Order: sequence, then structure tokens, then C-alpha cells
Amino acid sequence: MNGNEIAAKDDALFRSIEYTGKNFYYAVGIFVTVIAFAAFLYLGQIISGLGVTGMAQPVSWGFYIVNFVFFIGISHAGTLISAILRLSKAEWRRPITRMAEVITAIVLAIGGLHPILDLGQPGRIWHLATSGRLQSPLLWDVTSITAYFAASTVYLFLPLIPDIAILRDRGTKPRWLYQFLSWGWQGTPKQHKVLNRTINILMIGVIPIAVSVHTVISYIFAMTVQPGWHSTIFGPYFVVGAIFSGIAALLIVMIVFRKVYHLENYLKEIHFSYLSILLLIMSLLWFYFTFCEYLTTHYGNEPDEMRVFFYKFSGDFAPYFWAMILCNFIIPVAILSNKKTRKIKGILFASFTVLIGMWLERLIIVVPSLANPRLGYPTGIYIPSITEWALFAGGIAVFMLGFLLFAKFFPLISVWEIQEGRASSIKEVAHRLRSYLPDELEEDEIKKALH
Amino acid sequence: MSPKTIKFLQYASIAWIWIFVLSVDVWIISLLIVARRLHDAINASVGIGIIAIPLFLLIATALTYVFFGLQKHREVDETRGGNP
Amino acid sequence: MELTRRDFLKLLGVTSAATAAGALGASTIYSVPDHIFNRLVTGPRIETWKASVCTMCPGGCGVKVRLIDSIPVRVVGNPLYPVNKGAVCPMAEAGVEELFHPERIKTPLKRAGNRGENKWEKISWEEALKVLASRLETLTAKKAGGQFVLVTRDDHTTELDFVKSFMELIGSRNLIVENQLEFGVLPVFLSQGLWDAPAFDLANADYILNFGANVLDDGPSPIHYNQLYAHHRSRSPGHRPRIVHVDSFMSRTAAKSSEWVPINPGTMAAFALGLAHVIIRDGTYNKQFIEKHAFGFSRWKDEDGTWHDGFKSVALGKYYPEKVEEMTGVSAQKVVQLARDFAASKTAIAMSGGQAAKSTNGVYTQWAVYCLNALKGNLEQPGGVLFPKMMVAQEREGNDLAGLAGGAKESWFDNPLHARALSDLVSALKSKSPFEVDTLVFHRSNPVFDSPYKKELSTLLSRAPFIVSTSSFFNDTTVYADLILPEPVWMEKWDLSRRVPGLEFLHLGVQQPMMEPLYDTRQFGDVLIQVAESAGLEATVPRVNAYKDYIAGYARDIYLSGEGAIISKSAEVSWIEFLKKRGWQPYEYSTFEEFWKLLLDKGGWWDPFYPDPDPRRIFKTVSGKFEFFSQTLATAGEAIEKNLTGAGDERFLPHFDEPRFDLPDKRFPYNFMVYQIISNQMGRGAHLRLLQEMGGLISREYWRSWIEVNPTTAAFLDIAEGDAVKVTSAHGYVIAKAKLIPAMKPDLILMPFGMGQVFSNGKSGKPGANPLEIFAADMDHISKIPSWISTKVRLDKVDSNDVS
Amino acid sequence: MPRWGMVIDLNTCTGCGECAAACKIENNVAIVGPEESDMGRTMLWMDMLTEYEGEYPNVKVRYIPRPCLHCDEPPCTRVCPVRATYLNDEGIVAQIFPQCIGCRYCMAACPYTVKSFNWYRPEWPDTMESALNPDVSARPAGIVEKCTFCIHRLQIAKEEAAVENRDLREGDYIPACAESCPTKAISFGDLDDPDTEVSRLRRTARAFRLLEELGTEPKVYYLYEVE
Repeated sequence: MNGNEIAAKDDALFRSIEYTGKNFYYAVGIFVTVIAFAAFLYLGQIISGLGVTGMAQPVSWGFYIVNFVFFIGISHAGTLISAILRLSKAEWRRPITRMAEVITAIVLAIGGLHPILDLGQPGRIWHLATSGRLQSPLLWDVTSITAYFAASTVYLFLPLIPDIAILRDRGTKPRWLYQFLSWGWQGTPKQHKVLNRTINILMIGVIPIAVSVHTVISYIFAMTVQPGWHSTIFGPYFVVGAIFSGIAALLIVMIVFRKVYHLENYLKEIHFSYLSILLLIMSLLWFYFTFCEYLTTHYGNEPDEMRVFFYKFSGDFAPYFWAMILCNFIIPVAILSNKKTRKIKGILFASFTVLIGMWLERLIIVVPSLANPRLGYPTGIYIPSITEWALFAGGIAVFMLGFLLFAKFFPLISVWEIQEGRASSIKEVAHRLRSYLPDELEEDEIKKALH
Repeated sequence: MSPKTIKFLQYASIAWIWIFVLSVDVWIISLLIVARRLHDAINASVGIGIIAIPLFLLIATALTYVFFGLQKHREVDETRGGNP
Repeated sequence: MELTRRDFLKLLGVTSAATAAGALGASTIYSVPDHIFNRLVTGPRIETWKASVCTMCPGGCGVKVRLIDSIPVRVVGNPLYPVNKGAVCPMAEAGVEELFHPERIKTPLKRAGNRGENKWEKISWEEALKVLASRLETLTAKKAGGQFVLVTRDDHTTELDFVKSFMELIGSRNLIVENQLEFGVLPVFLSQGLWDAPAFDLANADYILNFGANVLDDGPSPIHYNQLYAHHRSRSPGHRPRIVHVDSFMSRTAAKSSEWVPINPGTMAAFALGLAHVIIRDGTYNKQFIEKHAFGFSRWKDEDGTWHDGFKSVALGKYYPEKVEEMTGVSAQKVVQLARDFAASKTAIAMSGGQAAKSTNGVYTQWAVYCLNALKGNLEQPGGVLFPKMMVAQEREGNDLAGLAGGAKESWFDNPLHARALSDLVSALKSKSPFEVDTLVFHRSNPVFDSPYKKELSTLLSRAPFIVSTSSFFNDTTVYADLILPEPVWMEKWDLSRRVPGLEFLHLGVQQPMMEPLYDTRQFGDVLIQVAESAGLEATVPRVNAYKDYIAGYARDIYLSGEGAIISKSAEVSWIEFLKKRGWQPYEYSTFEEFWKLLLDKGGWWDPFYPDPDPRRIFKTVSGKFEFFSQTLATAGEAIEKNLTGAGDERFLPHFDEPRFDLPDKRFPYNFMVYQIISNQMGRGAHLRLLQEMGGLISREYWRSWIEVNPTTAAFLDIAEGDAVKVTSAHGYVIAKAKLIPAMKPDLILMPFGMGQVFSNGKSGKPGANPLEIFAADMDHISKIPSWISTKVRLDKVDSNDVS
Repeated sequence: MPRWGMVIDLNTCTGCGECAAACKIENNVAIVGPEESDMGRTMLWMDMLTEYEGEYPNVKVRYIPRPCLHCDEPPCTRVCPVRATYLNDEGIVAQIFPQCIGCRYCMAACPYTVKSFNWYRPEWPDTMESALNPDVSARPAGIVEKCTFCIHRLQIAKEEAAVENRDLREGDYIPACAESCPTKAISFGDLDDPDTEVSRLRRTARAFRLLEELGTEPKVYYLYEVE
């Protein structure tokens, strides 16, 4: 089979690669400007010190750590979801997995670099290499994020190989890139077997890594004895929150690029509906964890814990706290549990509120505990500076730019998996269904029903 | 770019991945030594080492396996799949 | 959470970049002349130590300074020095910072613009002195030396003696020593005819009643008192003296006392007399002392046969406990209890200070408190009131070592009732009475900042003929000066610290320069000598060419007297006594030169021996006794008498006069008081960054003023911790952050003093607010000590943008 | 090996703040300006905790000087990723300034909030750096610092003892705060030697430690105030 023939049907998926519109350059221009501005302010921070931020004593961690946790959380969108969907053989995964994996790889790189922004002496980062200490949760993070980054990049790359080969075969430029990256893929059955086998292994391997990443990030906080942080449910709580925000980010990206690249044929309402139900479930789960976390604190009534508790519930952070509850629970549940509102627009709105809510949640975890130290010190204040805002915007811009560039070079929807779906999924599903059911049904009957 | 160069680059990238993975592992091992020297909580360090070291090796192995698997199972005719 | 506009801007990051390197924050800390810098860089880094005395506050602490290549790097306490026994307070720690302060005035300056414009022109010392000398010459030529007016503070150094001599020489009695009547001088004068501050033997007392003297934070010598209080508290309860602190707010001193008795402002006299009432009624006073040494306790008949009231009848008359409760807000039960505790203790002391002195009824209040000591009969008793000897040199008549004094037999400066006060300067500038002002010199004095007359003074000074300031830094008063003759800072000066009031032993500390003056500055003593010379006053044969020679002469007197000893490691009194009895000294010295060298090396001399009790020494009254009924006051003359409160004989007896408050008005319902902080006493540390920070150590309001409010009052006014509040009096307002402090009377608003002052030539801002801005300028008309408690205020919540 | 510790007698401490001032000067701790102070960036290795108990008129004020508590189980050293802070053999939680990367994890982990961070480069002009206490290095921007029990004084004391060929004696090594305390409220010495003043004092019934329930085992003891 010729690559061109194979892909002819899915031309829409290659449009973004083979055609570059003005808007692309505008978008790149905007993102680069934002990034340059952030880089400029970061340079200022390096030169004059972390004083340019709003951090102080006792609130010695601010936006950088908040965003670190937030971005890493979003990165769970991807590989984890795609792995779970693949593992559960959910057929509707086919147009989704690629985007999810891309989000992971890009956001993880951004998130992983955030602690460096936070360093007072970034030039001494090599001390981690020469004399790092594995007993520090920060090193656990470094290790697990590196592992997750490596694994998810590989996990993005491997299913990309057949698509790269298609691009190579279509003669898309730059040819050398696709030749180089396609690794000699020719789509032979044996090659398929090799690739699928490896993907399956990685798929299983990447799930525990992903879980571990956000668990150890929560450990940064949970391993201290500080009120509001020292909690055993922090690990799963963070993981749930991460998946939650990850799905929301995935949904937003899907909706945006569906619109931009006219992928309505591939990303149908049903995909959004399924994913948004997953989001709804995560919302409920998130609320359950939040409830557990705060109820135990409140019932325990330990004075230092209560100071943090009331700081969130009725103190300075109450607006953020209740906004978080609104954004993470009330709005998504209200929108997503109703079939009428569970449409693209509603889902987009809910996803945005979830992203905001989850960011607030990270803020609410990091700052109030620091702001209310033990021993009756006065409550700390934290007002982020322009540098911190700019670097936050810069982080988002890097993500957007990264995604845009990826879309410029690679298909955002796994072409070969779509084709594979077309070719074999009905048969496969029919086969699977037959094995679920108590009665011996004819495969043809099922096929008919499926159509 | 000639197929030869590309081939070379592909091998080089595989080599680079191994260098990366091995250096991460060497790093972790060196940190284990540091931990021992500093009397740090050795169990935490060993725990991380036990998981992380094979993990990175696994990732590199998977990539290598795919690469060589694809090379091996190519159809003989180079022109058919490649350059139209 | 409430976001103010400023917060919002900050949120947007608009202001943060600008504030990051704000005006004061990023200013240079040290300014080091090149030659010093070169020495620092190339020097062999040899460490030496030099002894000196810190005069940041009048406390007179002996210090040792660590020098690297003869450049000071650190100040620590002199362990041999008896006043502070090796410790210093944060103010001394900031000495190096002051020395190298970039905003020091480096040369004499002449006013260039209009007054208040703060424009200056450098001039040479010769020119500057010529200006001053020619004015002086004109004045002395027309016998109007009195128009040369000098305002200063007593830092308990011999410089004041020298200045007095100078003033006598030029024939001016208009020397205003701002703090000379503090530390309980007047009651002693009224009852004993002695101008001396009482020294309380707190170390040996069993029961201490402290009326408002915040001795741990405020003068006369905070470190000494911190050590005394701590010494008591180091003993187990039951074996330590009971210290009862009476004040309207819980100062640090009150916090470290056994008990704090909150009292209505300005009513301490009533409280003291209430105690006297109970003690007299119980008959538990020292009858022996009263019989033998007291005058005017009971009714008495004068030479004309007229009967006069005594203390007893006054106290018994209207100061019964229930009445006292009404006046003071202290329960009658407490009055009785404290009176009985006081009377029952083996040794007990009643001392006063703070608001007891600085109120409109200050003299009678201090006096009423002081009389409790007489009821106890503890004068010259261990654990009682002591009157250490005078310095030998002070005792010598005319003090002709100064030469300048010209042997004036009768000093103008020996009657505290006739001492000039700042209020006299105000009225002199206003109405040329009681004296005219031609040349006005401010030395160690900054009344535009630290007196309640600051507003009046600032208008009056802009009209005064000629003003000289000797400040080492720009301040609120230099703004009005015509001439600034900058003094070196204490680390570059020669001086002798002597006899800090309140201490029970004699001591002398040498302040010696740590290094040659960094800048073109001259000591005031030297300036006076040079001015006198060029004004042609050498007719009186000044025997000293420099102030240093004067203090050497002073020390020589001490040496010649053979008394006391150079401070030494084994400074135990008993050890020195042991040596003395055998005619030895802890150190060998056979000539004055050796003595002087040793004195410089060790840093001080002291004489711990208290003379044998002698009523003739301490009762210099007409009756030769302790006068409850002050005949000194009764014969003081019309000018004094017209200021006395009370009716008939009551005027000459301690009594309670209702305190005057500014505008007893519903609009201003709260009393307003200020207090001192040890690291910024009288605001004399405000120009130093270390002390700006230390000032907030307890309140956590660094570089800021704050306003203390009782939580009950705050709740009533809906004020929360950290809110910006505005204190308004009839005279203005100040704004600062509120701090809710339960340790104060609910109807009181409290502010720390010392902030909100100018200390640079307009280049940097002035952190904090000066509570004196809103003070009612009232005073006790007898002592002319300004009242610091007469202001009534209201409190409002305001927008936080205005906080200074 | 001695185990250095401190006992602060709250009875005799009058809250004068000299310990804090002496500490700042001794250790060249930067003094930030008013704007920075307003942001909460004041650097105090020795801080003062002030507590008001009760309501008017029955109020008690407590002044509690707070150095680094030099825990035997320090939560800060455990989390440091680069061993810029560690518990040394003599029980001092030391800071290695050139090692610190400025992640501030130790600040977040310290339950006593004793650590300060150099948000900007301390403003000591180059010219005056040599006139600062030459025994303590000035810190650059971006690193964490805190009370070191004046460890430089230990070095000096040891050197002096070595020159004189003898062991360290009690009183040879005293931090600046203890040395300068006007009321001698701060005692310092070897907690493992039963004969030292600190050992004697910490065995008294009045001794307590801050947040003892956290199991951090601080080596700074306090003596309750008694009336």
C-alpha cells in the first residue's frame, strides 16, 4: 500500500502540517512575545534575586511552586488517560490519545522546570548532581519527573512512528526529519507486532510512574510536619486532582483544536460526552477527598491545624477557597450531570472552571500553611509580583507554542490508529462483546447491531 | 540528506538515549553512595534506587527493541516504502 | 479578604518592581573615606580592643570596642564597668553603623536658602567660628550675654559642667538642660533642699513600688535596671522582692514586675496618698524616723504662732481608700493591700518616673510618692533611698580647673526651681520674656522633634535671629539652623561619663576616640574654647586648650583625692574594701600619668563606698529635717508660688491635683500616651538601620510606628489587628497600623515614641509617625516639665494607603 | 563529643532585644529596608516571640527569645536536597552557605520558622565588607541562612584551646546572644556533660522546649517564668 493512498481519506488530519496560514504566524508571534517578556523578567530575577517576587517570610513559596504542582498535575492528562483508555480498550480513545500524550510531554517539561525558577541560586543546580540527597522529597520529584518525562516522551513517540512514516511517504517537508524519525517503518505486520508489544508494555509501566509523580509531589508537603500539609491522603488527593485538571486541560485542547483545524469529523460529541463524564466522576472524587481532608482536620481540632483551616474557610483565603469549591465541584457537577448542558460549550466552560479551580486548589494548599506558622507568628502575606504573573503567563505560552509547533509537524490525531479502527475495530468489538454476553450470539448479528 | 546520514543519526540517537539513561543511573548510584557517606535515611534512597534504576533501563530497552525490531522486520525493497 | 487599591495594584505587580529598591531600603549603609578603606584592604588585620563609654542614651554604659587595624567593627559591654557589668543595649551595638553612617554631616554648614529649605553651603571651621565669635563678642560687649541661649541635654558627662562654666563666663544663665529635672530631682529638693537625684537601693529592697518609671526601656540607665530586675527574678519566688508597678499600661518594666496595677492617667498622687492614708491610719509608719528627722508630718506652729497643716492631716483628710478608688480606678481593697504590704516589708522603696513626672501635676505626684519613703524611714538605709557622694571635682568650689568659670562664687544653676526650661524658650521667642534670644544653640538637643512644643517651636524658630546646631546628623531642628557645627559621633569623642542618676555608687567612665574623626567635625567643648578665644574672652585665662585637657584635669582631681579605684576584674566591693583598708589599690599607680593610662585602658573608675549615714548631709533644709511641709517651696518666692496648686497650706504639701487634660470633650474620648523603646530612646536611634529594625522586635512592626489599642476598645470601634487607624487630637492626627494589646487600660491609646523624624537632608523618607505631632502642649508649671499625658484623642479606621 | 545546647531563662529575660541586635552585628545579618520589612523579609536569626495571655486587667506578657532551636531531629536537614544544612557531630544544625541552592524547602519544613532567606543581595557595599565581622562570611542573594550557634566562635575557641594544648572548657565557646545578654538569661554549653550549667538547668522542673510534641528534640531549652 502506498502511504498516500492510505492517508487520502484522512487528509484533514494533515492539513495543519502541510498548510501554514497567517494565523499560525500571528499565534506564534503572540506566544513568543509573551515568552520573551517572561524571560526578560526572569533575567531580572536572576540578576537581582528572588526579591522581585512577592515571596517573603513566612510565605517562602509562591506562584512558582503552585504552578509547578499545577502544571505537573495537568501533565497527568495525557499519558495516564491514554494508557488507561488503551488498557481498557475503549474504542473511542483513538482520536484522543495523541493529544493527551502531547499535553503530557510539553506540560511536564514546563512544570519540571518550575522549581528551577524558584531557586535562589539557579547556577548551583548542579549541586543536585554532585551532592543531591535521595532522602529529600525534592530528589524524589527530580527522579520521578525525569522518569515520567522519559517514559511519556517514548510513549508519545512510539505510536507516532507509523504516522511519521505516512508523512514521509507523503513527501512532507522537511523530509529528512520524517525519514530520521520514522525509523524505517513500513507497516509490515511484524513491525506492527513489535510496536504494539512495546506500547503495551509501556502502557502498563507508565501508569504507576504517573501515579508516583504526583504522589511524590504531594510528599514535598506531606513529609513536613506543617499544619495543613502533614496528611496521609495527600498522595491520592494530589493524584485525583492531577487527573481531574488533566482531563479538563485535555478537553479544552481538544475543543480548541477541533475548531481551529476542523476536526469535527474525528472528535465527535460522543468523545466529549464520554470524557466529560470522566471529568464529572473526577469532580465527585475530588470533592470526596477534599471533604475527607478537611473533615478530619476540623474534627481533630488541633489548634495549629485549625488556624490554617479557618484561614481557608473564613479568613483571608476564604474567597479563593469557596471559589475553588465553586469551580471544582458546583459548576462542573451542575453542568455535566445535566444532559442538556453537557454540550461542547458547556463542557468547555466547565473545563475552564475546573482548571481555575484546580489552580486555586494548589494555591490554597501551598500558601495558607506557610502563612500561618506555628508559635503565634503573625500571619504572613503573599502578593505575587509582576515577575511571577509573567512567568505564569510565560509557562502557559510555552505550552501553547509547544502544542502549536507539534501540530505543525505531526498529526494531532493518530492517523494509523483511526485507520486501524476503521479496519478492525468493529470486528474486534463484536468479538469482545460476544465474549461478554451469556448467550452465544452470532458475530454478524452484533456487527449489524453496531452499525 | 543521504539515507546513510539518516541511518547514522538514528543509531546516534539510540546511543544518546543509552547515554542519558546510563548517566541517570550512574547519578542515582552516586547519590546512594552520597547517602551512605552522609548517614542519610538509606532505606529511602535504596528504595528509590531499586525502582528508578531498572525503570530507566527499561525505557531505553524498549526504545532499542522497537528500533531494531523495525529495522529487522522491514521489507527488503527499500524504495517501495520510502521514496516514491 | 479585603483588597485595598494598593493591594490591587500590587496584585497586578504595578508597584512591586518600584518598591523593590525603595528610597531608604537601597540606600548606602556605610560610607567610608578612602584612607580608611585602604587601611581595611591592605591592613595586617590586627585586632585590638579599646574601652569607652556609650552616649547614645544618657545611661552611661561602659563599652569595649573591637578594632581591626584600628578601625572599629563591634561594640560590646565593658565587663569591668559597674553600671552595665559587661552588657550593652541595641543602641550601643549600632555604634559602628553611626560612625560610618553615610548621612553624617561632614563639615560645618551655613544656611544657603531660606530657613526650612534645607539648603546648605560648606564653610570652614575658621569662618564658622568667626561668625559665632563675633556674635558673642557683640553680646558680651553690651553685657547682654544672656541673649546667648543654649539648649542641651544632660547625658551625664562632664561636658555639662564645662558648658555651665562657659555660660557663667559669658554671663548667660539661659542654659536649658532639657532632662535635668527628670529622675526624681524635685521631690528631693522640696523635702531635703538637695539638688540630687535619689538613688534607690533596689538590690537590697524587699518591696518595690514603682509608679510609672519604665526603667527597663527608658532612662536613667536601662541596662543597669534590666540587670537589677533580672537579678531579682533569678531568685525563686518567695525569696525575691515583690515589685509592684503602677501605670496605665503594661510597659516592659510592668511586665517584668510581680504585679501590674492599672491606674487612670495622672492620678498617681492620689494613689500614693491613699497608701499614705492607710499606713498612717494603721500607724505602721516609721515613727522613730518621723519623730527624729521629719518636719511637717503633723500640724505645726510657725514662728508667728500660726498653725499649719501637716502631711498627716492631708493624707488622712481626703485620701481614704474608697475615695482613691474613685479617683484612680484602683480598687480600695488593692490600696489597702498594697499599703499594708509596703508597711509590713522589711525594706521597701517607692519610686516614680514616666507619667508620674510628665504630667500637669508631676511635681506633687513625684513628691507624694517620694514621701512614702519617708513614712518607711528608709533614707540612707540599706534597701532604701541613698544619696551617693558628689564627685570630688564637682564638689570643688568654682571648679577653677575649667578656668573659664573665673571663680564665680554663686552659680545660677543650683536651684532647680529656677532652672530654665524649654517652655521658657518658647515664651522668650514669643514675647522676649523671661529673656531675649539673640544666638540660640542646640547641642545634643532636638526639641522640634522630641518636645510637645514642636509645632510652636517650628514657627518661632523660623523667626529667631540666629540658630546654631551641633548635630552630627540632619534632624528636625537643624532644618531651622543658620549654622551647623557638626560634632563627631561618640566613637570619635573625648568625654567623661560621671554619676548616672539613680545609681548608688560613684563612677567615672572615659569616652575616648576609637579613631581620628572621620570628617571635619569638632567637639562642642573644643568649639566653646575656640569661640571664647576668638571672641576675646581670654582675659579670664582659659587654662585648657582643648576639652580633652579639661577632662584630664577632672580625672586628676579624682586621682589626687585618692578615693575609689580603677575598675578591675575582681570588682567585688568587699575585695576593694579589703585592699583599701590595707592602703592598697587593685592596681599600682604612682603618678597621674600612670593613673590616666590605666583609666583609659580599663575604661573607668568607681567608688563603691557609701558614706556613713549623715542627716546633715542629706537634709539641707531650713529645719535640717525631711520636710513633708516644704519650707523651700514656701519661701521660694512669688514667681514660684503663683504656680502652686491647692489651697492654703496644701500648696506646700504633697497633694493630688486633678490632672489637666486637653479639651475634656466628647469628641476625643480616649487618653493618649506614648512610651519609649530601649532601642530608640528619645528617638535617638532613628537614623540607624539596626535600631529601626530592633524597634519592631516586640511589635513586629519594623521601621514603623504603630498604635496600641485594647482589644475591647478595638472591638467597639470595629478595628482589627493590622488595620490602619487614625488617632486624632485637637492638634492634628497620626496614622499607623493598629496593634491589639490587652495589657493596657481600655480607654487608652498608646504609641511608641521615636519615629517620624528627619535624619537626613531630605534624601530619604522618614519612617513612622511622631506622636508628639498631636500633643497638647501643657506642662507642670512648677517644674516646667511638659506633660506627656494631657492629650485626648479619638480613633478611626482609615484606608491603609496612608500608613507611614 | 560535646552536644551544644542553650537554656533561656524566661524569668530573667526582660525582652530587651540585645540578643537579637548582637546576633545581627556578630553574624553580619543583613538589615533590609522598610519596604522589604513591610513585605515580611526582615532577617532575624534571633527573634523575639511576644505572647499576651489573658484579658485586661489580668494580663501576662511573655517574651521568648527564639534562636534556631538546633533540633536533634531537625525537620529542615532531612528535606534539604543538597546537604546545605545538616546536623553536625556536635549537635549544631549547621548551614553551608556555598552549598545552598535556595530552594527554601528547609524554611517550609521548619516548624519554628527560624530560617531567613536573602531575597536580595545583602546591601553591604564592597568597601565595608572587610569591616564587618571578619569571622563570618557575608552571604550572597538567594540562599537560606539562620542561627548557627555562632559556630565560628567554636572554631576560634578550638584553635585557641589547641594552641594552649588543652581541652575546651566551659565558657570558652559562647554564642554572641548568650554572651551579650544583659541579664544572663541565656546559658550555653555542653548538654552531654552533666556538670555544665545548661545540663543542670535543663534538668530542673522549669525546663521545657518549644513544640516538644513534634518530636524534633530541640536543644534550646526554656525555663518557665514563675511569679
